[in-house]
Amino acid sequence: MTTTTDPSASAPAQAHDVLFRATGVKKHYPGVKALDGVDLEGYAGEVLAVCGANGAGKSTFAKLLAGVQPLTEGEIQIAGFPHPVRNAAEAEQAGVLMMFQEPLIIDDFTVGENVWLYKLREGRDIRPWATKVDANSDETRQVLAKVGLGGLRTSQLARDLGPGQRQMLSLSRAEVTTHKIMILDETTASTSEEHFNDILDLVKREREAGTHIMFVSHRLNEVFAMSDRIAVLRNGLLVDVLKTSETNPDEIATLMIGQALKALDRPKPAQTEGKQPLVSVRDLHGGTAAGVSFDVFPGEVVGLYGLVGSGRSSVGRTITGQKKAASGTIEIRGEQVQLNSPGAALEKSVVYLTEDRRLEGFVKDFDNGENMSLVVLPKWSKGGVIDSKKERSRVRELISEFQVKGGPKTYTSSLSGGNQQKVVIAKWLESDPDFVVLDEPTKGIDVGARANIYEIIHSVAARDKGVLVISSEAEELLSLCHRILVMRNGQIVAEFDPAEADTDDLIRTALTHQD
Amino acid sequence: MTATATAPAPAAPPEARQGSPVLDWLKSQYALYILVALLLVATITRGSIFWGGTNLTNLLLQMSIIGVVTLAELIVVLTGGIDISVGSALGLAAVIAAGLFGGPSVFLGLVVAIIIGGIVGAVNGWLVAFRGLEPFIVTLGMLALARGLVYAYGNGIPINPTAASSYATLGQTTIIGIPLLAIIWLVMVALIAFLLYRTVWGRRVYAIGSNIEAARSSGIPVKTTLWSVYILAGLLVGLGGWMFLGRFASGTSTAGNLLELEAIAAVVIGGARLSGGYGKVFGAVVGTIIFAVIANLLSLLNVSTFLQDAFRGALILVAVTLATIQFSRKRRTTAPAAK
Amino acid sequence: MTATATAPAPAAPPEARQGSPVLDWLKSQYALYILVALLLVATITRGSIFWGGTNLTNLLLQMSIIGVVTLAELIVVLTGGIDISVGSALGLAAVIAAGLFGGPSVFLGLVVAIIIGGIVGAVNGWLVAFRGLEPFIVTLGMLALARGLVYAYGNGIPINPTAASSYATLGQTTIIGIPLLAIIWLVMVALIAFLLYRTVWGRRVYAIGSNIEAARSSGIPVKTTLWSVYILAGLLVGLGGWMFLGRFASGTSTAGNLLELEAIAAVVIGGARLSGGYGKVFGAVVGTIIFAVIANLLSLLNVSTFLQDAFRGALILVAVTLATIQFSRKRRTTAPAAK
Amino acid sequence: QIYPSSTPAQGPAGGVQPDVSKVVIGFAQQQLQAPYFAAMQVQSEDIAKQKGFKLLFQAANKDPAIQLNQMQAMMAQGANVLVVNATSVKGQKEMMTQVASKIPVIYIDTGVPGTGTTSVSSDNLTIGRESGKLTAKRFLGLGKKSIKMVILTGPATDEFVGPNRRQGFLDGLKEGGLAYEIKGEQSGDYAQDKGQVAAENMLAANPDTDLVLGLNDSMALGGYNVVNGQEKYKNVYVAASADGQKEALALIKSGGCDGRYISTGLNSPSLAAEQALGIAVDIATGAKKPSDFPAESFTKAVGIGCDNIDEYYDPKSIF
Ligand SMILES: Nc1ncnc2c1ncn2[C@@H]1O[C@H](COP(=O)(O)OP(=O)(O)OP(=O)(O)O)[C@@H](O)[C@H]1O
Ligand SMILES: Nc1ncnc2c1ncn2[C@@H]1O[C@H](COP(=O)(O)OP(=O)(O)OP(=O)(O)O)[C@@H](O)[C@H]1O
Ligand SMILES: O[C@@H]1[C@H](O)[C@H](O)CO[C@H]1O
Ligand SMILES: [Mg+2]
Ligand SMILES: [Mg+2]
Repeated sequence: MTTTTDPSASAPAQAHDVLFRATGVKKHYPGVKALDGVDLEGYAGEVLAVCGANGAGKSTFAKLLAGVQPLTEGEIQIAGFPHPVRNAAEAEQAGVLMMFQEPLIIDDFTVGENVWLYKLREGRDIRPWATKVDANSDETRQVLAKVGLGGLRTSQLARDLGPGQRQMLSLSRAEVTTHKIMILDETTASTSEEHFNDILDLVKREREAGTHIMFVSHRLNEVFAMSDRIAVLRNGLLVDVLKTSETNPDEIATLMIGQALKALDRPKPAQTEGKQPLVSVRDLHGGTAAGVSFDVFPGEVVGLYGLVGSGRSSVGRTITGQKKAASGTIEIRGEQVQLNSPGAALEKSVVYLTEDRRLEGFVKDFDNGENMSLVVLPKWSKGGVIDSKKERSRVRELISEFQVKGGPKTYTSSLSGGNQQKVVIAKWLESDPDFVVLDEPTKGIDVGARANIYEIIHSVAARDKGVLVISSEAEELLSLCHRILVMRNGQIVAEFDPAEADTDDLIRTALTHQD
Repeated sequence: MTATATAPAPAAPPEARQGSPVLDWLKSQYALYILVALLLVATITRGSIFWGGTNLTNLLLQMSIIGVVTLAELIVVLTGGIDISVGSALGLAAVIAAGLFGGPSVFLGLVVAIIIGGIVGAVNGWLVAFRGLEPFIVTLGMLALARGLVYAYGNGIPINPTAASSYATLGQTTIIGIPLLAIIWLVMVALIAFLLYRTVWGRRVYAIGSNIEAARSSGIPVKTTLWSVYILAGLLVGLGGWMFLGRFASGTSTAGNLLELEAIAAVVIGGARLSGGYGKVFGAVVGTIIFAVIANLLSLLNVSTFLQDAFRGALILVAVTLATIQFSRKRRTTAPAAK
Repeated sequence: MTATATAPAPAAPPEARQGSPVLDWLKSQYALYILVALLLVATITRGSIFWGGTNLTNLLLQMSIIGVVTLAELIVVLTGGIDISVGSALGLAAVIAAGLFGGPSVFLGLVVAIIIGGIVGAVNGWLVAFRGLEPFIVTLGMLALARGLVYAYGNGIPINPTAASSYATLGQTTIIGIPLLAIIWLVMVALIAFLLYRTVWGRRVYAIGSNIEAARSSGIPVKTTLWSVYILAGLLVGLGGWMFLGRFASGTSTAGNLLELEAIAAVVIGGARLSGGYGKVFGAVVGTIIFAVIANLLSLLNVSTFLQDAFRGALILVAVTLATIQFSRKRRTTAPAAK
Repeated sequence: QIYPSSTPAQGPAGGVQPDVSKVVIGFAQQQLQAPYFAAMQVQSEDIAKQKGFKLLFQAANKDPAIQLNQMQAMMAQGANVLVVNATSVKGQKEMMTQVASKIPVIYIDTGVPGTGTTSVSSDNLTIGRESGKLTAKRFLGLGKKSIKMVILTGPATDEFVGPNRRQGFLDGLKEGGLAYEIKGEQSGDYAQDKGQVAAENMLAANPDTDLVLGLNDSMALGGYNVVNGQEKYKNVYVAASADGQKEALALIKSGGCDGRYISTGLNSPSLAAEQALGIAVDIATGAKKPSDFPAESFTKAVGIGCDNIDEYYDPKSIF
């Protein structure tokens, strides 16, 4: 809290002071009513969770509040600011700090410079000719440590960070700005359990200081662990606002998707006896993976659990040709393979669904149809010429199968985060792979659609294919997998049968002796 | 978390599309407006001459070579690259096609020109795709190299092929009133449009230009596709060199000089994005026509040589500014406000 | 998920870094290697002449004007833009500074040149920043417009300022053996380096070039910053125009012709990324020197004019290819494997 | 101060050379973009080989800045005398004063008045006039007393050469008794392809044109391509003010006195190169002093038409 841009910010906010008031807020994109008349208030010293299915308008509302998008109708007043904010600079002056679902990171800046990004904002005290702040100071390092990034060098390029680290890096800005309202849009979606604790700490401190925290998440357990009130959005409308203490996850889920959810059964054990392994990995090195061996059998869904940086993605990328292995062997159906590129892997029907949707997930200038067909296009063509009729009809089927909120001609980049993820999953599963690695597949996906995707994953396995699911949510793996491997420091340290393990087992194993 | 919806998935919302597609399309065609405005100016100032058969034939001829080169530039720009060697490469193809074995036949010339263009493209493409070099610097080197070879090949003196008169005839041939060279251009337009819009290759070109990481991790053969793009561009440029011979019946050492600027300009004014991933064949064609009409019109109006460049420049600035006024006014309400 | 691990958050993975920062830096300076190799060749082939005082003075003079223009290009390229009007704008600044009121004084000329450059930059920048137009097409229009105005201003005939001899003196002045023009260049290098590396403005420039959406959403004043970049570039180009007068004592109508290509090339070979967000002043300086040394060397070696272009082109291609062999071999093992 | 003096050098740089084989001559050509210039280089290299001196040859892409760099590099390499085809008549005054203070400068084709030792060029006004007279004669012979014409000019940067050729040609028409009306004037950049496009446009705008004039043969040849074989342009003729380029002479010869390509003016790159290099060698070897030469001398100036074509047409010449 180093700057004070607004006099009222220095006066301690009283609990239950209204910090923002949205009245009749509408946001229409061409052809889409993202928000269609929302009235909502936020109070000082509370955590307001915003829930809703993918595409319900949560991120849109947050962006309006933060001034990065103009409203179509209605207004948002922020306490102490004389008029409704019109842009990001004004929102900053009014004291709004937003953590975007796709974090605002300048790739060509160092980690330290990204912490201090707000220092480049326009404002009375920041003249263009002023010298820039020292981004490698001790203060910077302390701030990074607070968000669990103490191990990063301040002078390292942000380009090299993974999705989880990017989220936490953007969160570090909360430590160096003055704000009255802090918005966390799925900040936890690509982070794992241990980072959640950092976030919890931060939120606690902020809350005690009188900040209003808006928390958007599809992880209902986090919502219940953190929030005071829950606002539920559905199709751009505010359905209800409930006190957290007076409701339960089932009720919220029902409000979100318009129907009740029923508990998902644990998967039936896979029939693997007597079968040849589909994939055998032996003593694999590459990236942070340091000597990994395991098998995946046909019909099996195997989970890979571990902390961020434990080497799961390295394993996933290396066995699917996304990265080259430094050493070790990979066999597919008993045949040793050298997968030197994603293309070579694809020829062997081995694919990898990235955890980095922003960078590798989809093509930003493509519409949903084009993105979904990117991998399978050769199959939908004759002599290199695309069979457009086939493409069109199949894409339409995929869109409804994966419950994507948007048409075949909608640009994927204009979808909500969760819907983008569905498009990416559809793209890969449509290629009908023999072996698929899904890295954080349900990141940002709402509870309803999540169940649907689990079903799809099982139907893939049921066709005698192999699935490896990498996830930071222990509970997800427990409910989805036949077998769970736990990684630590680049090695597989344990194997669990989900029927006989719980989340604590997994977390404890992942944490022990981590250095 | 461990829950499953009992009811079928909620229906997807109606397809998010704004109004009629034709209207949409029209709204974004600002190059087309520039062209229409130019044609209006032409009609008002020099209508009878401009629309006369002779001038239209001239115009078509003036467009066809640069038109083919612009197509080459377009496919490179779509990948996020740039090719500033197109002009020199065209010159090289023309000069060698005119000079090799004495340039005895138009057909042999075609083969030679296309091969030369293809080689230039293959070298450019190899360096860009397999050595990971910046397209700008690679094609800058090629620009100088190819032009230098043109000078060296004929010591700077034009090379007249033995078949000069056949070339001249070729350049003057018309089919139902349309010059053969223009027909070649239009066939190439159709071919490139087909490749870009209807084939797997075309889709890959766009994917690479838009997001090379995503393309790579989706299993697209990025390097070979990139290479093929530069080779195809080279082949088109080689064809352009041959067309140059057809039109001017002589391989001059300045053949194709500065064509790269015009080609890039046509591609960009046609709406393509220089960073790749976005651009249409139709736009490139409109861009080609725009610059040809500007040059033609300034000539027809007999604007003084001293003022031609100033007029051309002012025209470009005014045109692009006006054409986007509507566009940006609209944008101002929807795009994030920024200072 | 419902788990709240009791242990403290584990440290992030160990720092994945290779070696010392100095070594790292050296590894990425491939422009520097090209330069060193060139200097070696120069020393071996024409050492005594090349390193002679006269030639070094000449070299410095040859670099200083393009050096200043390259700085202008650099800041534009850093934003992800491009300015192909720098050469024409330099010509315009030179010609008007020479001609206005008869060009009575060197100092007045400086003011005029800088104002002209600033105006050109302001127009370019306004169209790019506030009207959202493609920098390429805007500056292409400006290229033609400014050059056209140069022609129109003097009907294509060079304009000799009344103070021609003072300009000539200025261009010849040396301070402790270093030409004044070169000192001006070096001062500008220091100034731009200071602005880019030490000020908030500089960081904003990089932020915009790297990720304009993030910059905008972070509250960075994108439009005014962009505008200021083009204006500053214009001022530098104007200064370059005045230096041109100092060097040639005449506002020729070809002043600055094709300088844009050289400036972009210097910026790119110096390691800047044309899509913005990455590039160093040091690199741009090395790039400037590389192209000046190549031209000087080819002259000193008296390479046949017919072959000069071919040599220059081949040299560029070979240099960038060789310089990246190490680089890409390394990359191949760490970068994503691709076909 | 790099060039302390502004008086022209009175002897060869590096002193008088005892022998032609020790002589180094720098030839700073303005550009190579037209065949005329390229031919001059080839000629010069032949002459250097014959006479045995060393020739440094560079071309400047019509850019004074590049030309200065090249001249400096030549001096650094020990050139005794420079032969310069200037890139800008007016724009290089100070620059050439400086250079000429260190080394004798012989201009060829284009000079910078008031600087250097001497200048060897064709008299553009006269060759234009002679060609104009031949063209006038032809039209009068066709029974026309007045014509409509379009002109293909050089680029906007053409300071003296083109305007003189233009003026000379028009004077020649008048002297020859032919009235004319100029319907259009567009730049063909002295190049054949650009000339062809400009001619196309002007003829489309003025279909009743009688004559396409090119200020050099390259452009006129482009104009010829437009009218040749086109029924609608069967009454359009072509002429040039200058050069006597081989291809143009071939057309004059083959068409005879009814040909479409009427005339041109002699502007021989070899004559100029021979004369200029001769002077340069004389100065370098001390056979003559810079002060022995007049400020300007002209090469032979004639018009070439169907009557005297055989004197000038040589199918084996390079230009
Ligand atoms: N730039 C845009 N252009 C067009 N439509 C958009 C744009 N941004 C968002 N939308 C649409 O607005 C709707 C709401 O999107 P929003 O991102 O607010 O959803 P969300 O609730 O955050 O979903 P998620 O849980 O998937 O993140 C979606 O239908 C989306 O497609
Ligand atoms: N085979 C490989 N060779 C070289 N680098 C690799 C390889 N595989 C992965 N990497 C790189 O290793 C780094 C670490 O990967 P990342 O943090 O995504 O996953 P991880 O360490 O496996 O952790 P997590 O368990 O959180 O997925 C990344 O920069 C990645 O690009
Ligand atoms: O004298 C030369 C030749 O005529 C050439 O063809 C064009 O430029 C002129 O300067
Ligand atoms: Mg969202
Ligand atoms: Mg990971």
